[in-house]
Amino acid sequence: MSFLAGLLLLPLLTAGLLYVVPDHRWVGGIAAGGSLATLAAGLAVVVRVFGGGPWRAGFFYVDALGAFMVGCIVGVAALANLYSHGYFHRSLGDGSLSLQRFRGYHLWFQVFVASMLLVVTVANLGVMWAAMEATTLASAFLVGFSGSQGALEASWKYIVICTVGITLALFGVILTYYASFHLRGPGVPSLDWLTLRDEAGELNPGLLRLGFIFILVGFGTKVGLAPMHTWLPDAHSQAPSPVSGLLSGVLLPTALYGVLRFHLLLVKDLGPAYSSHLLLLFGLVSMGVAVPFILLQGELKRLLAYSSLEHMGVVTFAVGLGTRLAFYGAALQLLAHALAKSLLFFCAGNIMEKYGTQKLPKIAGLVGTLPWTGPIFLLMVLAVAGMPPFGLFLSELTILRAGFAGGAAMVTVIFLFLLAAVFAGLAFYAGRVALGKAGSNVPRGEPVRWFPYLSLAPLLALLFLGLGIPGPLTAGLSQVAAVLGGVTP
Amino acid sequence: MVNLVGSLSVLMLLCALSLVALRRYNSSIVAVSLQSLLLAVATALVAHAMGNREGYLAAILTLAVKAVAIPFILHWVKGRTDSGGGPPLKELSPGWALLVAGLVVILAYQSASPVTALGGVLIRASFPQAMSILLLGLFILIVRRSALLQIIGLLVMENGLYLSALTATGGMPVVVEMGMFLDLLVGVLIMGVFSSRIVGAFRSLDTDRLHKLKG
Amino acid sequence: MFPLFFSGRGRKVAIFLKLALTLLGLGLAGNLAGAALSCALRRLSSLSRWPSVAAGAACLGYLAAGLAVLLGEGTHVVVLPMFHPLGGFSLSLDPLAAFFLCVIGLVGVAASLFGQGYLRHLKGRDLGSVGAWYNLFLLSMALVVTGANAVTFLFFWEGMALSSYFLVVSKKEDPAARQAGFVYLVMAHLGTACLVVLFLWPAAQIHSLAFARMAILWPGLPAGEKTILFLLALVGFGSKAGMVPLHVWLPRAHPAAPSQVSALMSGVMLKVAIYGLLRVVFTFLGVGPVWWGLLVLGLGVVSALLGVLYALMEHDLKRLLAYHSVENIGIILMGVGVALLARSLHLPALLMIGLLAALYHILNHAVFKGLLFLGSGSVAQATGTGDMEKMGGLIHRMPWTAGGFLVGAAAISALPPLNGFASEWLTFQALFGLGYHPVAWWSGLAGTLGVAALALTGGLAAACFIKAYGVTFLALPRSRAAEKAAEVPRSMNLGAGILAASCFVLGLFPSRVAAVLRPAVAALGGPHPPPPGSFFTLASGMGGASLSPLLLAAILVVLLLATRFWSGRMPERLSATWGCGGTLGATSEYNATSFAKPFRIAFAFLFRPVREINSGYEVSPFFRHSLHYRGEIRFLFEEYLYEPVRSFLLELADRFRQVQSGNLRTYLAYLFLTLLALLAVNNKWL
Amino acid sequence: MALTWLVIQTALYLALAPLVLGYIKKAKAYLQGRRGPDIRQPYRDLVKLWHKETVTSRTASWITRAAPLILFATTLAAAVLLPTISLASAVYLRYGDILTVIYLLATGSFFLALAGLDAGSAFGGMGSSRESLLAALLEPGILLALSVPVLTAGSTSIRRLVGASLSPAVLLLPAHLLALGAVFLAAIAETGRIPVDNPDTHLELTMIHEGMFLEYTGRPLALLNWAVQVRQLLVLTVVANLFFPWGLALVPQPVSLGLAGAVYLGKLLLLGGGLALVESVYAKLRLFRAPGFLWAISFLGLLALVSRYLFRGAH
Repeated sequence: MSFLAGLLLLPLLTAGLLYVVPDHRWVGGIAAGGSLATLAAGLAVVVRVFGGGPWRAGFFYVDALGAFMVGCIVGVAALANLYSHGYFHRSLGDGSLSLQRFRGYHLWFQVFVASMLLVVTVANLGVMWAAMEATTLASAFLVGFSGSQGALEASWKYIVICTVGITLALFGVILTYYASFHLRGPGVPSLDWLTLRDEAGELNPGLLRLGFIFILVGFGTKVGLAPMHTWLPDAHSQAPSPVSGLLSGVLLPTALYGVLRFHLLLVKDLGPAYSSHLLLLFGLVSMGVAVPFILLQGELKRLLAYSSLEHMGVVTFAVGLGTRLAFYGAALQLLAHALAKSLLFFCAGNIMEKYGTQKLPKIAGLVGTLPWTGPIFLLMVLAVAGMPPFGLFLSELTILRAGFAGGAAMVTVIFLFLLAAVFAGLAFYAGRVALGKAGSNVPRGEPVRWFPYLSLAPLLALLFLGLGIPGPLTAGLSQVAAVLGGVTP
Repeated sequence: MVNLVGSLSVLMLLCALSLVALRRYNSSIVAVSLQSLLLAVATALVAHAMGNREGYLAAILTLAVKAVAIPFILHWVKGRTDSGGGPPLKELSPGWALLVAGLVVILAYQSASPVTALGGVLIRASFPQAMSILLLGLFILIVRRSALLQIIGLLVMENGLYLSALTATGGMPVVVEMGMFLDLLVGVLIMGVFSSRIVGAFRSLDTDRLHKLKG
Repeated sequence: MFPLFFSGRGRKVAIFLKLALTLLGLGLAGNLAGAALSCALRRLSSLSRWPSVAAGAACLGYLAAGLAVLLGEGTHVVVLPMFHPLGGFSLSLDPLAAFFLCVIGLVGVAASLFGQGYLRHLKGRDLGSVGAWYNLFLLSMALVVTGANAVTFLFFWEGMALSSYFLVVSKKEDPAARQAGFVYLVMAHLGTACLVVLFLWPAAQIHSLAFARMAILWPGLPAGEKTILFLLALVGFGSKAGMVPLHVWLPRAHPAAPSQVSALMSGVMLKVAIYGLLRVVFTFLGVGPVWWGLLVLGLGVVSALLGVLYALMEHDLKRLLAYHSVENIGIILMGVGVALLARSLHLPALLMIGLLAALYHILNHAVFKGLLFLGSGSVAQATGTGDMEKMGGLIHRMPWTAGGFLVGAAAISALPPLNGFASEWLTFQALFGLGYHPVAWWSGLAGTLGVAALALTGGLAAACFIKAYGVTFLALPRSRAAEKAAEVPRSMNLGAGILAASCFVLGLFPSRVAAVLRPAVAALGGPHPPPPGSFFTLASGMGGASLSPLLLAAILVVLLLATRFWSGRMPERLSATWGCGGTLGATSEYNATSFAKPFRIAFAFLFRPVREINSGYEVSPFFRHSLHYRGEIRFLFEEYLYEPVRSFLLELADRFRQVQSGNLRTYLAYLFLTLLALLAVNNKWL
Repeated sequence: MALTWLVIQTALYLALAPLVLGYIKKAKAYLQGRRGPDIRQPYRDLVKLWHKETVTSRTASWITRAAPLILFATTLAAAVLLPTISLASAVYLRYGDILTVIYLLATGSFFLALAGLDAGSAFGGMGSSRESLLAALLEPGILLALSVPVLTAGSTSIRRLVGASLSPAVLLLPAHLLALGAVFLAAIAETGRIPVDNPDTHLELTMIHEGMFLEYTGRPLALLNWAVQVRQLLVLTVVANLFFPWGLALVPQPVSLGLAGAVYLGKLLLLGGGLALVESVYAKLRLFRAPGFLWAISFLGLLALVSRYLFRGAH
């Protein structure tokens, strides 16, 4: 209990410290320290759970899936936090960003991380719902941080659409609760995950089915499943790049985590047919909706956002396939997505800093002007499009293998076709942006000098995921797949 | 008692329907606070019937947060943004809106059948209304262009939700309810802040002016 | 050649396999070292030769490993550790893989040698990244052909596309290169998508991704399924091989890369695709219906003819060579098609001849096309352009390059006694064989029509290389750059020299080559007895026809020497070329456009040429002060297939993009409607 | 023995080739009502050129100097693979292959066309370009026409081809006759005669083949002309001995050899007369009509093939 609570408290404490800190110049240091401490604590949780099985501690319950999410969240959060310093370096320097506001940024940042951690560690699905709503509220300020009209518009859409979605999801939670209530009578009904999971087989199917519709539409909004995805490109494109990375890399998967918990209940109660088919459908629709926007796109971060939409579609599809291999692929995809996409958004931050715009037609010759970011960007875009030697190639191949093995050949062929279409769009823009001739007003050099060192960690990790996944990690991912397969240890 | 809660829920549904048709800020705020008030009463009634002390707390919280605090915040935001005047925005006409709302209500009644089929009298009497209110709240959000009225739509949704939880299970676990209230309050506050920023940036509460981000 | 290897099995084979694997491992390590080196040496251009050296050493390893297996005849499987539910990377070095490893190695050695000198003078490219991707490119090709399961194969197949993509776009400020790279990458990826289905779909039934299991279990699949798999293989590998109509990327991408990479892409990478096709169709799918072979044969004919015809219209040296790759892939596919037909019709002798023809031509094309691309690289370096219309007279300034290119041009035109002739002769024999064996009138007609198509292709190819050689190397220089051109460094010519020598060796000793190819043919299901023929001669399977290039060469040499001796050396007087009384300059020469014009008119039904002449005059049309001429041809597939599809898809995408309208309430309506729809379905309304 | 035959055969070709040209010219003149040059005139021309000074273009490279030698050597090499009067020649017995013959001729043409471009003269380039077009378009026709005997014999080996055509049943097959027609037309085109090309013209804009010779003088020109004459004889020999191999000496005995020589000469007389007749009756085609003629040869060959497959009698 205490350790898990500590994991949550660390970012909150950091936020509190930031709030009371007398000298605003310490903000950066405190934030970075807090994030690194959270990273360490999070990794400790991951090691503990992967090594010793699910961890039940009072209010909290962390199984392999939860620990996996914790690992992703703390990892990407630490990277994003460190990158924030580089990202805001210039605006802090020239006074366009006050230290006061910088403090506000970090404060919300920590609250945001804490709320996401709460989502994936808490045992009670009702609280999980509340935490999910809290992630929206905390990140709304981060999305609108720049204060521009675009940012305002994006954050308003973000907050309204996601709040509506989450509100609908609550209805699903209530129905689930009612199902438990109906089973057990008043007094002992529960939203506790373990209790629900154990009694899942006996819950009323009609209720769960109706509830899942609301959960899927509700949390699905937050995942960015089409056609509820509409906030996603706006928010990702207008948020500061570190926040975009965080949103794309871990917030969407965190929301998906919410869907998956309920999906597991349904699978146990109703068999795989119902919710799995819905997930397959929404996965494919999300990928399909992303395609035209990736093929024709005018803005850098919107392009990346649609790619995230597509990735969420891939993962949803994989979960919908419902086999262990597919779950493994989904987990690998989530991990690689978190690394690659956050790195890409950081690159996008550098690019926007360099070119002063995110309009794709105005960006060219990255490889020449940004000697490190440019090549990394090109490679990473191709990586998220599914090129080896990076992890996403293997994860997508695994999912495809599972798709064909699961007998869903036609659906898998559609899936493959959509992947290829997305690939075409991403490859086109990657080439156009990275190659070509930059304007003479763009000097050569990296805006964030230590970015190469920061990017090395996710880059190498991705490479390892593609070339050969280390044994312990394979074991961990298999555990995640086992949880998704409904295996109770 | 059950009949009373049922009647209250019908009244709440009527509030929601009137909100579908109403466009004025003041009358809308009044309608939503009335709905919240009815909800608080219903909460207290259910708590009484179930002998549930926490239920009274929830009723008081509902009254304080939804019927008092939030309408107050909305008034405050409206005052700050001061865009009550001016020609009304072009929206779906009340007649059409009500027609669609009627269809939505029918769908909600039908969809609630898995729940009503299982539950007792209370559920049968009020759960369909709760679900209708939830969906109507969303419909209000779609029909209204003003940011302020959209917040009200969200409130209607919340009320529908709360009513459904109340009638189905006599309320959610305390920790969840606390979370819900907190989220709601913070949410409305944040939305209020954003509304005033929107007015500052776009000189209007009309959210249709937020259309720069496309494609 | 080495009877030792055929007699002593057992221990010797094992030793050779070990040797082969060691060499292969050394080769791979060399590539990795090269890649690492070039990353490390990004800034130090003076050291830029070392990645090429590492690559060359690696390729020697490939070549040696391949030869060792081909001579020792054995298969060995290595499993590399990779923890993944799909299974690890695993490699297998069977004779078929070994043959392709030889091809990679041979051309790779020459290209790397050439690259040492060439890279240093490359402008507008980042040498470090070129070196790194070059090494990774070689590495992936070697691992594709040795890959023993679908994961390994697909991984490195895509790796091959990725690394070559980076080489294609290495001239990063050139928009044409970028566009070429994009088209290439997308076509490659579409092909890979087909391959993914190809390998993964049946895996659902046979529960394995290992090639060895596929070879055992695929033949048992239902016929309909096998047909789909065959078509998938054809499209998937065909798109990489540059088979018409999937060839559109090829003439764009190959010229954009540095020349030694073009040599590898054209000479080797396309063959890796053919490797995949052979592997899947011959060893996995089992005997198929007759129309498979007819389809492949037909595609081969179309590829060969269209490839050479478009090459004739091309005036950029490297694009011309790229189109010739399409042509030669067509010739290879003809051999493959005959082999497929022969297998379906149960004609083992013909099967062997078809396979032998295809494999032999694969090797030969790799060698002479590599040589030609290296030559074009030397020319491009010396003149700074790839446009033939700006060249001329280079034979005087670059004698070695000109000599090498002439050997390549003669070989690709199938002139005896060079290697191109030997494999085309075999292909002719295969096609005649199909015509001869009385299975049905249509198979016979298909074979003889193939003969006619191959003959036409050969004639046109010769014409095209007369144009290419004549305009580039002969007559007067057509630009200042061509006037100032100078011979390239020795290491570059040495690289080309290796391939030129190979053209002779492979051409003069066809029976030896056939003997070395025997295990590879056997691996593809060809009959086991060695191909007929004695030391000197290569015999066809059909009748008594045989070919003895060595004897022919001897006769030719004797005749040449005799004629030379007999005609003696008369006093020779040098004079200006006759110019009807005037003096001739470079502008009055025949150039590539004028050379190709009769062909353009004769094949106007295909080219549908567009001609536009704008003349500016003031007083009378007889006194012009300016004349602007533009003549171009229209490309059938680009215009009627790719462009309409592309614009249709983009139009569709553009329409669809309006759903993201920017209006919040619309967005909420999507959400609402989704919810309502799901509810309605749940109510069983819908 | 083999070497002896090789030398005899070579000598025969070299000696006979100019005579055939002279004969055709004479026959043509006769048909056109002219007296025409003496039948020995080609020999005199060769001798004359042989003793003339060699003038070479300054622009030219070693290609120009090598081309006559290569053309001469490849043509002779191809020629010795074909039987003239006896089937006993060791070379064609074992390795003589019709594809080799065709590609050896192509090798010569290849270098000749390069030489045409070498001097930088527009006429040479024009000749090269047109000649390569016609040569390329002729290839499928030749091979389709030759396919009929090849498929009958089941081999591309010349010995087998001759052997298969010796069977009297073959001659009357429609396929064989159609193929013969195609091969005869191909021979007209291959020897550069009307209606495809005019061997007698030196008018710049109409010449094809002669354009490539324009820069040559003296001994190289003599070699080139001689090679072209040998090639003409070779083509006629293909028609004569592949399609009507009767009369060939099967065993090298003096009597049968003499008889074979007489038959061979008779066949050449007949074919040469045919060429002269065609040349007298028809007018030269415009260059861009020539492809149509060549396609027609391919079509005829195709027809021959189809009829072979449909009426397979001899198989």
